[in-house]
Amino acid sequence: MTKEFILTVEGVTKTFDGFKAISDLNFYMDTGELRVIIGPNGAGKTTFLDLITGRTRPDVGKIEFGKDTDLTQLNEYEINRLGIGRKFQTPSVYTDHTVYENILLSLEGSRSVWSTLFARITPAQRGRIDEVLETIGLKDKARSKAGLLAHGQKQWLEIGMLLAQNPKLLLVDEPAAGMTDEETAKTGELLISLAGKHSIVVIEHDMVFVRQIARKVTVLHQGHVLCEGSVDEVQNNERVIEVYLGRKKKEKP
Amino acid sequence: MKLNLKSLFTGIAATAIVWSASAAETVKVGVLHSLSGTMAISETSLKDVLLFTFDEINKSGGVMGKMIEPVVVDPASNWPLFAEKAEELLVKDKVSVVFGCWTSVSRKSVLPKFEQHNGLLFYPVQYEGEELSKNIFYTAEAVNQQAIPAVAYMLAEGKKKFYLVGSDYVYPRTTNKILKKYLQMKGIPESDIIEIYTPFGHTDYQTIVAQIKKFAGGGNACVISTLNGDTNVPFFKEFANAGLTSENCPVVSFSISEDEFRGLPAKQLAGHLGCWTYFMSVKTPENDKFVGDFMSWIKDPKVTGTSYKVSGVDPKGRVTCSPMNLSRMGVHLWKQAVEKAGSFDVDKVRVALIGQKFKGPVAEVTMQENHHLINNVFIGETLPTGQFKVIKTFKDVAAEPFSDMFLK
Amino acid sequence: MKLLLFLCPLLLAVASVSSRAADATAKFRATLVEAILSEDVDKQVELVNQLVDAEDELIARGLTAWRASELYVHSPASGAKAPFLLDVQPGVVGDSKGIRLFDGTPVLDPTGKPLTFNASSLTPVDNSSKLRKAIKTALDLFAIGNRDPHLRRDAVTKLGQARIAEYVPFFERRMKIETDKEVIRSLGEAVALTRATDADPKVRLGAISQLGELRSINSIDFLRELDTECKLNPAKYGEDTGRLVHSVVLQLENYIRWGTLVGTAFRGVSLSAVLLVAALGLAITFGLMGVINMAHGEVMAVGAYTAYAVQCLFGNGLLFSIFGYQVSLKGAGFSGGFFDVYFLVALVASFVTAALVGLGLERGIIRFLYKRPLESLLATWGVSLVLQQLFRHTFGAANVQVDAPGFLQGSLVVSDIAFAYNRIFIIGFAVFIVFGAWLLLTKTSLGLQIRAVMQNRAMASCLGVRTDRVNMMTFALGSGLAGVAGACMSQIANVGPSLGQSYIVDCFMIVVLGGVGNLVGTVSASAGVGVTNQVLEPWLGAVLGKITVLVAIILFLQWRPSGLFVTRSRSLDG
Amino acid sequence: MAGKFSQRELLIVGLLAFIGLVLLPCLNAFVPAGNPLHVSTFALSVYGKYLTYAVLALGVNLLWGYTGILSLGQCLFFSLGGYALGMYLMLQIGKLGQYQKEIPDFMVFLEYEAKYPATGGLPAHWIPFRNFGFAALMMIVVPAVVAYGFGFLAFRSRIKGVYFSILSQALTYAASLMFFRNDFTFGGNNGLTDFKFILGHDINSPVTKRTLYICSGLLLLGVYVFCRWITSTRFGMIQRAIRDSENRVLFSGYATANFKLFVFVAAAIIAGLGGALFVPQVGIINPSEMSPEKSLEAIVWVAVGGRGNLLGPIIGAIGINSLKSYATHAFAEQWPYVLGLLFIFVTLFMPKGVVGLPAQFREIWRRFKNRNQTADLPKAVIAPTAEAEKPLQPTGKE
Repeated sequence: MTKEFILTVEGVTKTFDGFKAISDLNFYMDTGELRVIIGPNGAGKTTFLDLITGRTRPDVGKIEFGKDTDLTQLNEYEINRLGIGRKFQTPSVYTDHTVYENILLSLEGSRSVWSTLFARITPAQRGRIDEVLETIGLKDKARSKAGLLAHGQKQWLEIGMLLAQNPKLLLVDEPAAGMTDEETAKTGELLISLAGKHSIVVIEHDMVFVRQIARKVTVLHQGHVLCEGSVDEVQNNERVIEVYLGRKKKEKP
Repeated sequence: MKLNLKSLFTGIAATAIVWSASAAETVKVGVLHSLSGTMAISETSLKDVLLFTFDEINKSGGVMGKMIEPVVVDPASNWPLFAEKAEELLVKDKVSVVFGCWTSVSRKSVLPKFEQHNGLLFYPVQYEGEELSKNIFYTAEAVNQQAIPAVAYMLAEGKKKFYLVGSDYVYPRTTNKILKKYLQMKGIPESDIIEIYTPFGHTDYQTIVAQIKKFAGGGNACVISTLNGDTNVPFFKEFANAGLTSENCPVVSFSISEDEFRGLPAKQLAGHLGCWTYFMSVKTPENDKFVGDFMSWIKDPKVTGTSYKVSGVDPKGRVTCSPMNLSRMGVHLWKQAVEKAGSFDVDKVRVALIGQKFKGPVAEVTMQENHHLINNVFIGETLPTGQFKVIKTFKDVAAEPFSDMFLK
Repeated sequence: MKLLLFLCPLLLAVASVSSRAADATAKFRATLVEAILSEDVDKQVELVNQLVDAEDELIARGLTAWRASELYVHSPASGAKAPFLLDVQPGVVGDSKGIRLFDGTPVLDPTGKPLTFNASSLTPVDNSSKLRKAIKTALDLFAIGNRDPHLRRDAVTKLGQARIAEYVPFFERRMKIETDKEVIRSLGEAVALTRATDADPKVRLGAISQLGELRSINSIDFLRELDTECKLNPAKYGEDTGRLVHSVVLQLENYIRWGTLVGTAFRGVSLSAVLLVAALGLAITFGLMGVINMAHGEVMAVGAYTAYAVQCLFGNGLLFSIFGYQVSLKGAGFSGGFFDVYFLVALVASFVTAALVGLGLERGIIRFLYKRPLESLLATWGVSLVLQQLFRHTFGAANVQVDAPGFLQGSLVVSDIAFAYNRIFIIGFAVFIVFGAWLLLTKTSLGLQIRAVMQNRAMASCLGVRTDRVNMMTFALGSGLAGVAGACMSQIANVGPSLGQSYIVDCFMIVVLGGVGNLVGTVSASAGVGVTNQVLEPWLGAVLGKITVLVAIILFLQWRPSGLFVTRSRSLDG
Repeated sequence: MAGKFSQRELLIVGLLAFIGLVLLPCLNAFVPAGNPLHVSTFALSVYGKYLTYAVLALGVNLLWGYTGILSLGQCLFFSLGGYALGMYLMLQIGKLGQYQKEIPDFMVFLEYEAKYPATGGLPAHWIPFRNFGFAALMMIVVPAVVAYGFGFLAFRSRIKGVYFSILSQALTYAASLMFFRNDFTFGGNNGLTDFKFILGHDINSPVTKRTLYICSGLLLLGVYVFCRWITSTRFGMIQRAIRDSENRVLFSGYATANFKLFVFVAAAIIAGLGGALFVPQVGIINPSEMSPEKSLEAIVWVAVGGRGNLLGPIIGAIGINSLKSYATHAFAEQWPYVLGLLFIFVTLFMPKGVVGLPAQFREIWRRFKNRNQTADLPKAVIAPTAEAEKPLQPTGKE
């Protein structure tokens, strides 16, 4: 793997009805990196992911994937097919489908209308699904409806769906929300184990969790990068303390 | 009359008993008019008058001694359902004759069924012609019994500019096509005839009325309206508010009879013209009796001699009108023909019907070989009371369904 | 007022020193009575023609009443038949005295007491179109002296169109004493029009250029003909006339184009107002609450039928049946201005009834379906079926008639463009209810609660808002607005069981086009659709115009898939 | 969740198919008219009409029940298919019309002979419809092309939910206005009617009617199998995923617009085929079949029968139309009350439609038993809202 940016975000601004959600944001990420983004509410974290995944388009600026794939011109599904997977803040799984089907639909492979009509499940795919189910610990729930899972299990399932897709870049929005401490720790381990093979962006509030997984942290504030560095660097940064850590206590008592 | 579940069920039960018990003394007759949906507005009155007529005939001994037993169905202003109900009446109920339909399309949809099962249909509403089925008797006004006399009258009154406005469907289109030809034959240049159509249920006549106002500016203009029932209200309200009156631009409407007047701002229509083969206001002893009998029947509607429960009869502000009269005369013509033929057999009745005469409320009519009537045609001016005042009578006009026959 | 009008000439006639004048009046009155009692139409016309010079208000009244079918004949057991008209005074309820046309005295019974009559129980004297035309001409000439300037102007215009040289002296005499500007203009126009083909070139040219200065639209047809004639036969009037006529025609055509533009704009605005009034209720029940209420049109019909019922209660009484049982309610028997008030009462009553119906609907059905909006479509469709049939069985299958109150009849004419009063009323009314709805939603605590509940039912409920009650109120409000709309529609369209069907498609279209949940959007969408429709209609005709508008809406939503104004949300499937 | 029929399903469908496709036609053909077991030709053709409605309902269900797209314009496609066959039938009348001319009657009195003299009065686009094969092709192609064009535009710009519903309603409304016009050369509001022959056979003969009925039955069966197959593939899973969370599907890399377009076109073709068989059996097609209310009616059938499974729409379409046929005769004046109240009742108390009833009874029974066991539990009520939050499940799934 050559050392090149897997994600390049330069000079991006996004305005909603006059409110600047993202302003002149620059962000670079190495291949195989595990990056954590923190920031107070309204800092633009989710909007940032929206911009990368094509849910919204920037007013100005450049977003590139790998060497020269311009993401701003692509659709959600096109971006996904490039190998960018996303886990949403609130767990979004197919509630009416079984856990097994959820993973099946997320498997790597062709996503055309015809292939979904005529393709059969190969033994290799079956093996992969089992593997993923194993990883996320939902093997015994494979046949039950995703909608009936507990909140934490849904989070796991969504992560499993990401894994099944085998993306180059994973965007994970608050994976630990609603999980027990034990589950959180397990999630952290999983993410760490994935790093290297995949590039991962994690958005998180829970500082314990951040400490567990983070090597490099980016702090967003009012739509642009406040500072970047290791957890300790960031926590000792005066401006971060001023705008973020001070507030954080109020937010998460 | 009462609409509660109990009477509904007793009604059904009673009807069922009658079907099995008294089949010998009654003759079943179908009534095929929409009682719900968009056409109910017009057709309900025809159902009422038919039941009235059955009652009238049953009271005087029925048809060849048999009581008429109505089979009322609701085709719900739905054309495929019209076809189904027609076939049901013919095949399942085995009725001797059917009275029904209002719109041309409903008649077109049931026509194949009547031809296939050799049924008999009496059609009572003015229409565009261009049709002749051996299984249908058209008591209705043909184009040469309504549109042509009306336009001839306007020409005689010195009108030189004609604005033809209609709803966008076959009857207005065809009628106007014939009228246009007729007017051109009479020397009206094409530039003085305007033809305009509006969609079904159109409610905004501002532009059209503004155009008419401009058109009528120079005088000697009139409007020939084939707008169907419902759209007349917005049209005439707009017309009156624009300052147009029957003096500066009279409107001749072919779809407004006394019955439609009940929902129209009659005062704003005063002086405009109508053309029909019957007006409620015509003073004859026969008409007085018809109107009087109908009005007293409304108060206590029933069909004598059967256990049929009459319901849904609107008691207020009732009038009689041409389609109602034609419906009633249809029943009487059929009765006479049955008695002449001595049988309910359709083929025999059909033969007996030709040449059958009936002294109706305002004229004696004769059934011609072409299944249409010879009838008097009246041009009437509307009064603020919602009635017509006859201003011109054409005696014994023979209906001719095919326009190329009378345009020559 | 009318009494005064009628008394003045009477007093004058009595006090007149000249017995000849009185004789003449009596003679004219006798002629009128003879005409009325005559059976022969031609003779009637001839007699009426003789009345033109009678400057007698009673004759004018008699003729007017005859033409309007408000003239009756009293046939006492002994004595001659006496035509009379009713001395109806505005605001007085009940029967009125009869005034004999012969001498203006009341109709008396044999004992000498004045008789009273009720118009509804009398048979008016016949008239016919030919006769009415004659009456009209007689009245036209009368009308030059009418007190009402509008009538005066109409009469002058009409007489001017006839272009009869004999009228000119009358016009000029009148011009000297006339005070109303419009009438003076019309008189000038009439004179100029009559003289436009005068033998004297100077008079002719002066008259033609005056027509141009007066912007006389009424003379455009005539001038066009004259223009063609001049081209075909330049020698007849001379080249000067030809040139002048041509330039005046161009000038007038330009003016007419402007008039058409303004007229189209007004029609567009008025159609927009109609659409807006009809859709506003839906914008609340569907737009804000998300309830797909297919019975919206029927709720409108409830409002319209309420207006009908109120009208009947103010007038001659109401007859209807409930499940086959006939109910008859006595009316107040008002007429004139008192009767006209019915409409204002009806607006309020229709709001209340429709809101109550809405309340019942919400409590009985819709509250169970907030979480299943698409299924509210199914249930309310059932409701609409039931309601339609209920209307049919209650008020009859035929349309019912809702009269326009006096103040909504006719139109306001400004430089040849007519603005119908009922249209103006609806525009004003639309502004009023939109403003009202806006005030309610933004400035009251109920409005605050409504908006809170509509945005997030669960959250609002947690914060102590009684969502149940708010839902109920909101739905009742939306239904009430639909009801008022129905009452309003009764002024321009028909009132019948299927009234709702003609508006429901348009209403949904407007709300969706504007952007669900957005009142501003609803207003803009109805404005857009209304104006576009009216601009297109003269070109394409009503049918193609409507189709074009529909296609335009489809294409428009390609561009803005969530309507004009989008309500944003951050959740994934917002 | 393999694409195989379960035994129970096979049994039910097989039994129904046997009754519908074999038993009823045999009772019509071989049992004499007087016999109480006899099924009249009239009844058979009415059933045939219901079957075509059921086909339409299956299409609506594929769209709405499985993919969550509520189209209020399905009857447009139904009518287009009907018009395609209707045009063929119209030209088969030959000289048996009122005017005894080669062209349809309405063309004669609208003077098409003067308008299109080169073809003897027949507008150019009518000519190929003399050929049955072409007409048959067109009843698939025309609805498909219209659906593709409209669907492409709508789904590309991500119009969804109620916006799509209203838009499809606008489409069918505009089309009906278009067809109402005499100038549009399809017979104006009278439409196409008075057919005489189909493929050389008398259209009114019992044999033809029986054949048409059997064709409708086969079509329904075919469409059932097609829907069954499509919903059991991964495509079917994505359909339901789109219904529940379209954006999630998008973020899983599926181009949802293509999937929706495919379903929309498929549903249009299904509707078109249904319409094509509807027309010869009822004998008329006119623009009011395109009016928005008709499409709404089809939605109602599906909702009453139970959406999101395959038997529900069929039960709904056949059930409601039978009820309507019966009620418009038995209580001509009161039937709208009956039907209207039924819809309200079904919505409130049977959120899963008729096919959901057994499960609902089981649920009530369970609660009833629970109540008997523990007095503390709240009263057993049918709580419609509680059950309906979750989208409905297909029953065919094992």
